[in-house]
Amino acid sequence: MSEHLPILQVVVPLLAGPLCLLLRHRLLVRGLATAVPLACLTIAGLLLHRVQQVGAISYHIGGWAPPLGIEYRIDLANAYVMVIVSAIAAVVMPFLPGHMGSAMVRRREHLFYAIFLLALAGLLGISATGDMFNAFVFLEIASLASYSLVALGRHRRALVAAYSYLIIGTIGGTFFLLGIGLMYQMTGTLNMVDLAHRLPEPMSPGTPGSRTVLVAFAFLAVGLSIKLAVFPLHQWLPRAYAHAPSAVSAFLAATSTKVSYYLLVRVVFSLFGAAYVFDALKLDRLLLPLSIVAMFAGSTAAIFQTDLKRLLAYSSVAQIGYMTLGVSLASVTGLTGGLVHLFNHALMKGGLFLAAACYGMRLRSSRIADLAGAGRLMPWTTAAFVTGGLALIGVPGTAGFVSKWYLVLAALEQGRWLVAVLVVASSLLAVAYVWRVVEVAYFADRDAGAHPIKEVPPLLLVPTWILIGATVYFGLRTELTAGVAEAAAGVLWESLR
Amino acid sequence: MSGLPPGMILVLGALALPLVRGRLRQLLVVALPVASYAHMLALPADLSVGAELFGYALEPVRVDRLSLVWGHVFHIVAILTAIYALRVKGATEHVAGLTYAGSAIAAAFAGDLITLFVFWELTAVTSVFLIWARPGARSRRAGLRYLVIQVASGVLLLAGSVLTYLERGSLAFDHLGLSGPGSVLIFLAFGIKAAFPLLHNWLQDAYPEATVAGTVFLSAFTTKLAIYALARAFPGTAILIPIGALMTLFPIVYAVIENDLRRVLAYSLNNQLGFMVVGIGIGTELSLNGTAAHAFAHIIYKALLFMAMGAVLHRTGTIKASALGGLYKSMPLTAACCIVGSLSISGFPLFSGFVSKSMILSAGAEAHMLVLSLALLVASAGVVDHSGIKIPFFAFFAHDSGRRVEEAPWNMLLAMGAAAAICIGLGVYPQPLYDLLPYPVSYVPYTTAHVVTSLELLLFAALAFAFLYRSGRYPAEIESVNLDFDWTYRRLAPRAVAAARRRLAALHAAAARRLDAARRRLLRSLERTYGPSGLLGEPWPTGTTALWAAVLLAAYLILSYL
Amino acid sequence: MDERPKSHRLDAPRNVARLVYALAVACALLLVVDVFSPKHPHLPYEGWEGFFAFAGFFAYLGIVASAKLWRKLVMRPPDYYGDDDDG
Amino acid sequence: MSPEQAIAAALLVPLLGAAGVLLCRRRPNVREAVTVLATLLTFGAVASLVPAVTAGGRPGLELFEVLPGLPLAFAVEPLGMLFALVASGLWILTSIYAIGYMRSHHEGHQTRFYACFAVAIAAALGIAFAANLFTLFLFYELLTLTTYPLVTHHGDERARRAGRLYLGLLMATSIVLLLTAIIWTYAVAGTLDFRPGGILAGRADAPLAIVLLLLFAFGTGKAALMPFHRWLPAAMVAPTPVSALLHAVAVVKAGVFTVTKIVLYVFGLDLLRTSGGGEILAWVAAATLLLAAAVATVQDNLKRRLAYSTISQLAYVVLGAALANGTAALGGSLHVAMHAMAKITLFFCAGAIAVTAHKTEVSQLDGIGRRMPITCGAFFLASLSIIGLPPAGGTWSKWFLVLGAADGERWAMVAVLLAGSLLAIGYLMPVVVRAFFYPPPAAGEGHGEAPLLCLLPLTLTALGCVGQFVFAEPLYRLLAPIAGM
Repeated sequence: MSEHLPILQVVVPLLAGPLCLLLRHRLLVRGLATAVPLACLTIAGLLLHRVQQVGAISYHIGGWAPPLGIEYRIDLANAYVMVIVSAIAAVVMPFLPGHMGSAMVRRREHLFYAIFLLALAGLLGISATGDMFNAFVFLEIASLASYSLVALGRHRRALVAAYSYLIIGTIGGTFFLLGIGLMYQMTGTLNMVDLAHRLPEPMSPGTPGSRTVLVAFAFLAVGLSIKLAVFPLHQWLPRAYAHAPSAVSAFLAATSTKVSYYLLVRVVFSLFGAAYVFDALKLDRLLLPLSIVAMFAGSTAAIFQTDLKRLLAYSSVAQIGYMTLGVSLASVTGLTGGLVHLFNHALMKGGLFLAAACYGMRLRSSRIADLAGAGRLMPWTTAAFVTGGLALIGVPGTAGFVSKWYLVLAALEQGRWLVAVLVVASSLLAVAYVWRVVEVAYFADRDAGAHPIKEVPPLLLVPTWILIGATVYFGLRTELTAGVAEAAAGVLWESLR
Repeated sequence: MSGLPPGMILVLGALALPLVRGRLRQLLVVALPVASYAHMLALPADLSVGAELFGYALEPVRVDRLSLVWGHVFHIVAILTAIYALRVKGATEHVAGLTYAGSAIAAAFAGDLITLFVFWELTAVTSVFLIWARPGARSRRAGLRYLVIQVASGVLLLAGSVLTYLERGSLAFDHLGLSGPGSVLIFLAFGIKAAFPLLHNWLQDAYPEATVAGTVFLSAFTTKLAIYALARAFPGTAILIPIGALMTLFPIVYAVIENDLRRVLAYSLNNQLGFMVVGIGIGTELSLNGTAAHAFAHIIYKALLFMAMGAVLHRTGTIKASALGGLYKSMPLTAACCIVGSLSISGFPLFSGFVSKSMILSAGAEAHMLVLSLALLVASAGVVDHSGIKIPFFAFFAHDSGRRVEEAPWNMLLAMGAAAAICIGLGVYPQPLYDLLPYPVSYVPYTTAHVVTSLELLLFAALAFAFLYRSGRYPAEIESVNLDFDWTYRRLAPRAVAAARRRLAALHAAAARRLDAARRRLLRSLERTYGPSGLLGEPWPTGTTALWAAVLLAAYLILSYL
Repeated sequence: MDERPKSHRLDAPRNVARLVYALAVACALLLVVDVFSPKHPHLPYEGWEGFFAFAGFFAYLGIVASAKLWRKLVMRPPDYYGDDDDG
Repeated sequence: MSPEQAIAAALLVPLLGAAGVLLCRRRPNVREAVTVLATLLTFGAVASLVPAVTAGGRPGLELFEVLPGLPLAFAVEPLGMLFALVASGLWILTSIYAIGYMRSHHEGHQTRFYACFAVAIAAALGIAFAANLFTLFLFYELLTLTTYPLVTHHGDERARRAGRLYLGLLMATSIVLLLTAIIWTYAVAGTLDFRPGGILAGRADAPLAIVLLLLFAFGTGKAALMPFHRWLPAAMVAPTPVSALLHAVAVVKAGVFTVTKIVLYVFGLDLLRTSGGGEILAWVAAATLLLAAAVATVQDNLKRRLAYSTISQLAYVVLGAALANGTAALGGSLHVAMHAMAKITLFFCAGAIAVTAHKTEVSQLDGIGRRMPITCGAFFLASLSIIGLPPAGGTWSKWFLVLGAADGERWAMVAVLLAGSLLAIGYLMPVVVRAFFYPPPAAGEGHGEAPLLCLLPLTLTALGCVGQFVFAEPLYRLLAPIAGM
């Protein structure tokens, strides 16, 4: 059994999705949808444990050896990502029942769960696979499912958001596919390990294929940048996250960009190799300034938002900037920072969106101004939001601090003190947007005429606080985050060479 | 008990005064200085009490002949002043006066610089309440100025002590001499309290603004403590001679034209300090003895004069020469005591000033200091004017102001009478005083020549006064302010600071306005760009993102070709 | 309280004048004594007859004269420093 | 109780106290009892460490590694011992005072107040005992956050504005400057442990040392070096016990403590001296000292005046550290204790006046000393300590500061220190004069002395100022090792 874990990781949610359609019964569907992410989490945990013990696992689907067959290849980096993705899915699950989305969703819950599980399967598939085309397929599964999830938002504008997300996401997918195609043309393989072995030949300057490889990389990079919402390709994100059901926003914010990030890192470091990407392609020349601009522009935009979910969405744009900064610093420390932030940001943004979901449930609004009085009336939710906000700021003792520590350390190691200062300075903007919310929640009085609100039930508080608690826990104990991330960064840096 | 610095009984005991009332308090007020005096008398001669603090070897109590002179007179005047102040209502003045006296006494027995500094500052902190205790804005402001200057002296002493410690590795308070930056700072610290020229104005500024009894307390301790400190640390320092000579001279001019009689006395006090400073500067045994003796005599007769003026103020409510006159009719005993004080300060034979001041003059003459001796001669003539004649004449005689008041209360009379008795007693029989002095005394004050020349000086000066006054040439008493060096810090500096502040405030306001406007502009423009409907705050159309994707792709390619 | 003011001896100008005359006489006597008294001068002027009388008289005049001059320079109205207000 | 347990107890008891306060929120008397009990236990735990530390021991407690080579660890050395004593000792009195004040003033949100207060003390003790910069930073930020609700206690627009400034300045400086400096130090030195003699010595050249020193000094916004001082006067909108916490017990003391600790144990006095960084920092501190004191003299609002006074006095401590010799550092450290005692008294008095007579401006205090003689007398004694006059503790810290400055032949700094004393007279004594010697307003006012629960703590702290003068030797003994004496 245990040798089939890699495929089970993907197959379980993939099959559970359609199963929901068949079951239809609300309770059964709910039970299944709750169980599957937990199962995925268990599998991912076991995988991570195995990988830590024995190193990378290669699983050949159907027994066909690569490069002919499809290989699932689990190493520290993707085991780590899968743990995050399935953990978030498990935690978000209690939020998904009907009360989140439109009336249609409430009537047809099983459809919702089916799509959700498909999205989960897609995300896990991208992480697990060792085959580029397979990755593309899962990327599209995940994306299509995401578009539908976004479309389920309460307002009609959700449809527009989903549509725009669809268009842009498809452009990204197409770029990605073009990149794969070009690579296949040059090397005749789609297997990642194989690609890594065969690419150096056409990559070397002067050979006829060198330009094609360049173009292939450019397509891959831009395509993934779109999926990852790298500034200025981030525009789908605020709209999608703002209009999707809050729990979906939480799930997507915590997982989908993370997986794209993983894929980018995999392409950059495993396929092409740091030396090539940074020396020949000079990825950092473009990505570094873009990351920094993202940090500032995203945070600044967040400050001026009047809608809580859009605020969080713009904050995500900025936080993605930190992650890509980690890549573009082109060092193990930097990559560690990026990966740690991947994990930490998943926790905090997931937690924050869940808090926003709690607010949304009671306030029936996500306008910041409507949060007046929430500090007193919904103390636990607000406390969760504040703690998550502190993590975003990077206050020591929270996970955000750990990420920032590595990023700044990486910058200083390379003597880029200006970058270091910019990183810390940008987190001040986070103070500003977090505190805008805190002030309203704690100091503004709720309008006399507004409908009464009270704290959300524990069923929702517990998952929120699991994520928020985790941001604090992983702010103090970092073996599981920074430790694994450092090892994963090492693996990525060295692997497949 | 011998470990307790002399004077501490006063300091600690006085703190209990607010707790008791009425007779008991009055009893305590007098009993405390008496007990403290008894304590001091019981101390063995040449006592030295050591202590260690922060690793420094300190000597909180050092009894020797020099400190004992001050110990005696400080205690005597404390007792007299306590009696004088007996009927003052409220505890403030009593507490302040007695703690002040106690601090000054303890300072006189300090054997190291830290102890000296502590008590030096304590005299400042305690005495300022004697000024503040008098109602009115003038007193409050004068008190604040006084405190600042006194503490300035203290911090200079602190800095000087630190430097001295670094230079010598010792904190002993002994002969220092002007030997380095540390001792210069200490010299300046002492100089402030001793009212050296240009450092003197706090004295004339503050003393006249204190309460009736407060001025008496003040006149006795602060400046004389400074004289003690100078005598201890800087005997024979030549620069003191011109400083002292100047001090004897310039206050005279102010004393002549000053209308506030207590301020006249303050100038006169300054002039008397000059004699003592000169004595220290000459530095011979005779001159130092003279300084000690003069300090002793001076404390008593100056207290007496201030008591008399205080009694006048107490009864009439004013102390302006222009508003007084003819009081001998209603306050004859006070007038008599005042005249005793005046004769003493003028150095009239058979009064205490004669037997002490002449020692300093003789020391100057023996050292053949011609210019100095002439200066002191002129100064002595000046003393005749302001303290010998002006004080009693304008208060008690001159033209009758028509005021008819009661004689001073019994406790004031008792204190003044006792002080006057001491003045006369020492003048007639100076031996007990001479026995106290630090060095053996072979000086004989009463020689024919000495008596004759002194009388000549005094009587002819008085004759000159009579001539001037009767011919109407004596400066009239005019209510006025006479500019002195305090103008620099009461008028010049505040005006300059106020002007600078106005300028700065205007600049600051302008800068704040501009900054605020800039901040608003920035926020507005940021909001325009990043707000929910701004370029970067509102999702772009899909096409734009596609365009950007193309741009980025191109950028990657171009970069990699470069 | 007295109904009518008591008369005092110094109220009469004649008595005051007498006092001044007495002072002048005393001064004259002193000068006489001075001539006959022994001197042990440390400084030259200490040996001069009547020097102290001269010095006392003229030093006094000098002081008063200079004070009058000085007063022209430094005298200001009594509220010059403007601190008589009680605030 | 072993030293490890004592350290743990000192950190945990306030937190448990905070939890207890929250649990007992419905019953104010029990709640306050919990607070007072926590204060006493905490102080007991802290005080139990004193003999060991005075004897030269350095008890420690290591919890776990947060980042590689960066454990959450505590170690008690003299400087931290002193700060912990000050914070936990004054917490007792502040709590008693707060009970009197908050009740007389009918303040709201008292549960939040006591809970945050307790956590703030835990944070302060964490700072005091931190064994490395990382741990210190953690608690430093915690302190900022837990005091924020205290500053904004009233929740109105003024309080919110002050809170924004408070949080903004402290966060901005600590994140941008302090954190950068910490990580940079880690990158250079490879460790963040506090070690006698410093960890940068020999690893950082002069320009880098100067840059780092300035980052540290300005980054410690709680030390209120100009131009990062504005939060302090703004935070005056908070209730008086909070001001006491900010100014005396924890916050600003944490700031100057941090600076001193960094100077001593990260840079080392030698590096500070040889790099020239100390010289620059000394001038910054000197400018702050004089400017803030000058500004204080023209403030009419009593608490604002005291706030600027605090800024000025903090600069004494920073100056002591910047002078880069043991004596001055000792003086600066001593000043932490002396100023704490004096400033808390002053704030207690200001609060007592506010709560009893409802007066906040200096110009309203005419003759108030006749009605509130004990309060105003305490104010006078504390003023003496701030000015540095006997018989109050401030005398000794000034002595060592001047001695240190003179030892380094920094005459300008000697002059600055002395001028600071005179300026302190200028802003404190007029209050005393007004209270005692101005005629009271014609209309009689029906108040007497402050409530007993306010009066008692301020009397004790005022006597404490005198006690620090008379019994300064033990403090000196405790601190002497840091000066190498």
